Amino acid sequence: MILFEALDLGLAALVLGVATWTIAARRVFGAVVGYVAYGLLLAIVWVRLYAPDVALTEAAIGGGVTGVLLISASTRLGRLPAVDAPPGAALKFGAAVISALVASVLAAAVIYLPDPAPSLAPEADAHLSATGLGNAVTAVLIAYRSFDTMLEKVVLVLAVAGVWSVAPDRFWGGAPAPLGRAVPDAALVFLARILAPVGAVIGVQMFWVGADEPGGAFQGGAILAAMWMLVMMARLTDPPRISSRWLRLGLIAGPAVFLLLGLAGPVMAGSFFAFPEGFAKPVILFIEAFMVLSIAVTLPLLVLGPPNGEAGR
Amino acid sequence: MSIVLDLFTVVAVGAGVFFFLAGTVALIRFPDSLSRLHGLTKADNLGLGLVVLGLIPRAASPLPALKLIVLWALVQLGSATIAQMIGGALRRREPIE
Amino acid sequence: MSASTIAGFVGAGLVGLGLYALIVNTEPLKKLLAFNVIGNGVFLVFGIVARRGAVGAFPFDPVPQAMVITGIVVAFAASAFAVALMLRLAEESGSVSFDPEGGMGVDQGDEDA
Amino acid sequence: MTAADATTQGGALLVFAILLPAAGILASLALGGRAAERVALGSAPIALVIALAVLVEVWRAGRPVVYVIAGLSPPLGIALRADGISTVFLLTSALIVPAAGLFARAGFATPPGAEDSRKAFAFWIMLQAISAALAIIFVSGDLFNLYVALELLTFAAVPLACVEGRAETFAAALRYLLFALFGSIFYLLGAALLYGAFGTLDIALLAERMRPLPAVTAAAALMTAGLLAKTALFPLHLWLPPAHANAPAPASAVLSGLVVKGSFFLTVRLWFYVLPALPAFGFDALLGALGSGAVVFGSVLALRQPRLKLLIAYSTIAQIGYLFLIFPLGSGLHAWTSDGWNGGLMQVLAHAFAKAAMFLAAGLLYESLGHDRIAKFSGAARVMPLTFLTLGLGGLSLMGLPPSGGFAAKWLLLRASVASGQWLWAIVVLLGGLLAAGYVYRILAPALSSDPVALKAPPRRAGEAIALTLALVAVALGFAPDSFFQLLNIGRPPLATAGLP
Repeated sequence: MILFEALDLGLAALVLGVATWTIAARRVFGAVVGYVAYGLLLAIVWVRLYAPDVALTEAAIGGGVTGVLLISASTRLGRLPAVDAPPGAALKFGAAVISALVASVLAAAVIYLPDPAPSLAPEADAHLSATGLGNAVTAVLIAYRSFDTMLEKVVLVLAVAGVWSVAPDRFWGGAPAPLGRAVPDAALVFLARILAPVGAVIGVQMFWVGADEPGGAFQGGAILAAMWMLVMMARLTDPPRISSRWLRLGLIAGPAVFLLLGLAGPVMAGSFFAFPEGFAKPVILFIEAFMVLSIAVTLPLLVLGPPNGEAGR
Repeated sequence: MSIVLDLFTVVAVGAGVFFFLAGTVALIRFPDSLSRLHGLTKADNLGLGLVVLGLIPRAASPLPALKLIVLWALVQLGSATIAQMIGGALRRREPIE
Repeated sequence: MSASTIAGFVGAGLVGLGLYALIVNTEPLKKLLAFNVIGNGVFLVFGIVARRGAVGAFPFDPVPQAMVITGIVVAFAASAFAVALMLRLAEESGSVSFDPEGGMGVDQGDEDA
Repeated sequence: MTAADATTQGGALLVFAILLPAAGILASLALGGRAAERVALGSAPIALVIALAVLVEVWRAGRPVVYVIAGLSPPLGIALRADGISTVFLLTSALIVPAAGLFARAGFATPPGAEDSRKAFAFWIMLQAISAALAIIFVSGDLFNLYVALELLTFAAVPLACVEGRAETFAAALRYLLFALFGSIFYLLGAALLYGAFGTLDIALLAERMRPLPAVTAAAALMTAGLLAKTALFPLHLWLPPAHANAPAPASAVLSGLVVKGSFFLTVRLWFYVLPALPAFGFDALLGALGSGAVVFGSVLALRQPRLKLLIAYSTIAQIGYLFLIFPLGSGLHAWTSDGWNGGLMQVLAHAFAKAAMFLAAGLLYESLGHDRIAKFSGAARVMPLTFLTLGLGGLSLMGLPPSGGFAAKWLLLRASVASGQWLWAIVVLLGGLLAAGYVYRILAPALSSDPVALKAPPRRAGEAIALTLALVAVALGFAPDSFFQLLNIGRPPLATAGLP
């Protein structure tokens, strides 16, 4: 136990240390690289908190996909001059006081949370058999709080629309700029050829086992997304035109299927977003399959950014 | 039998951790990027191989053991590619994308 | 100290660090990093709440964990939109400033802000 | 409160109110800009009918309408609840969004021959997303579900602020986005603490289980700070003027009239519905003081703006300030409490209509004159009488002169502050009215001169009619009957006491 405690303390110090380094780093690129490493460390913290589903999500999305997004942004923004004046000592002092205050109030609030803690774990488990699932986290996402998840998928596709909406008018309908350089590294091309099919299998498998074990639509979709981005980085394929009908259908498939089956709830099971008794699991997996597709399409589109006319040059 | 296996795990994982440590020392202490890369990749690959080897006897059934081996192969593939790319970038003296 | 108490300090520390960086940094991408660090701290608080909800055979309360998964995905979408805005702003103006009245060379009127 | 956990008659309407615009977003995304316009405008009458039906249902039942999603009661599931204020706000949104949409048809149509264009795609999708987000905010009973709605609102509002695609709109949008993200993440942090303390995020259950704990005080402070940043309450208002003033007129109308009210609505939900049993340590007075600061600061800056849209944007900061007087004046179990409550909510409604009308009028002026510099308005009122009538009627409500919704609101707030002996708020209300008179006079006075004016284009009659209608609604609110205020009080917690010792 002492060993675990020491490990937890060391991990905590490491996470806070890397976070501080990220924030203090002078160059943006360095800060971003620090942030990616920090995302992986956080995934370990999640494992220690008995949250394997979150750990997978954090590693794939928080560390991985966000990392690609921020690194490509920093290489494109890094050379621009900063125009805003650096903050004065008074502002820095004020910010330090406020931040320290917020952190200590928060730490105190967490430590003095009531004991024994309230929990929905037994209740979530009691309803688990009705869903046919074995993973309670997946059950919360897709069944108990399905309304949240459906709306959150709408938020995601709306974010894509938001990203596209900042495009210059003349490039509307075209493709976003390719990821990576014009002549990719031969090693990267090799990696993409080998890894992409393997990764695709792993992504689908992660969604499939997510019904009963750690994993699920988000994590599986994120891995598929990463594979698509890898293939684009190796220039084996280029970003799609945003006017493509197929692309748009793939984008909305997840939330649309979710919404329609939610609307069919009263017919199937007597209430919106309810699943038919004894037949819940196939319906859930059907919805999740479309969600995997939509997540795999959405995440790379968010990284690619708006169409900018560089494609085909 | 189980004591032998336990001992094997302890030795193999311990050796693996040692090589990881060595790789990290190389990353921090070596003078230029190429030798850092060299030290890191060599030592870490060996370290990971030893850790995976040590963990295989702990697997309850063949499937998790197989997963460990697949994991090892994937990491090898990834690190080899990245090392190659970093090396290429260093030779071109370009900032790494 | 249990893992969740330690994680509580980490979460609080990350929120504090991120808040400081959000106020003090002028570079937009660093502000975005700061926002993400705050977000990680917030998610950790959810994680601690989930872990504290361990009852009997259940090692965690799944409800807050599911909320974190939703939160991580939304935070990523927010980052992506912010990056798209920054890149477009840089293209249009040659610099990235938070001050809509300054440094743009566009006649905005002489308002006070 | 357990009775609130069962689906009531008409509960399904709440699901439809949310899913209609949500489905609209998805369909528009798949089909492109031209279809998006049709979907947005075509679904608006349906949304209006749903909002009216919810209102009738709540009025008839005399208590909140509830829908338990998937039949799974909170705490494990999510319940939607519409009370009096939900219905009135839902109806307000169902009126102002289509008004802005109809006004925008001229500027955001897809060019002939094309199926899709950037501006049309962005505008019509974001407009529907604002409807969806506000519908959730007004009827959801779950704090995490409301977080998702807040993010939906952010992702809809920020692109609207920069839909013109100029550098300064991107800068304004970026600042807006960062404030909004800061706001949501602090809101979420508070929600995490509340879940940790009580094991639920359902508003009714939280109110039942509420007791003073360190985590609750921290959560209240964090969530309030986050929501204030999103509502642009002084001193967290910095993002609002550039974002609202640089957006196209119909977008500004929705952003200023409705979007900032979404986070204000949640602040009210938090303090009056979730936390009424929490000793507030002067939180209500602090919010009132910040609101007062906003009234004075916003009005003074509005007086100094050279451009009409900026003036209107700063006036929004001032008028938001009044809303926060609801916390000191609308809480407790006093004879004056209901005056404060009714006044604060009436101010939300009056400002929503008046401000939307004024931003649309400013847009018309910009179209016809080619600028919105107040100093060069000389004589414009003679050639665009309806537009200036709109500005005048909207201004009437901002000043709080009878007859107008603004007058009703400020009169009620004034009465509450006098009855409660909290004179400071009364002074603020009066001073704010005086300053508002000053900036409205600044707009109208030069325009009424008889100087000759050259118009670039004659004003759009349809646009003028829409703006004027909204201004007339703001005026008509001043004649709201007693039953209207009874409606506002349906489902209001018996102990709406943000400051009870």
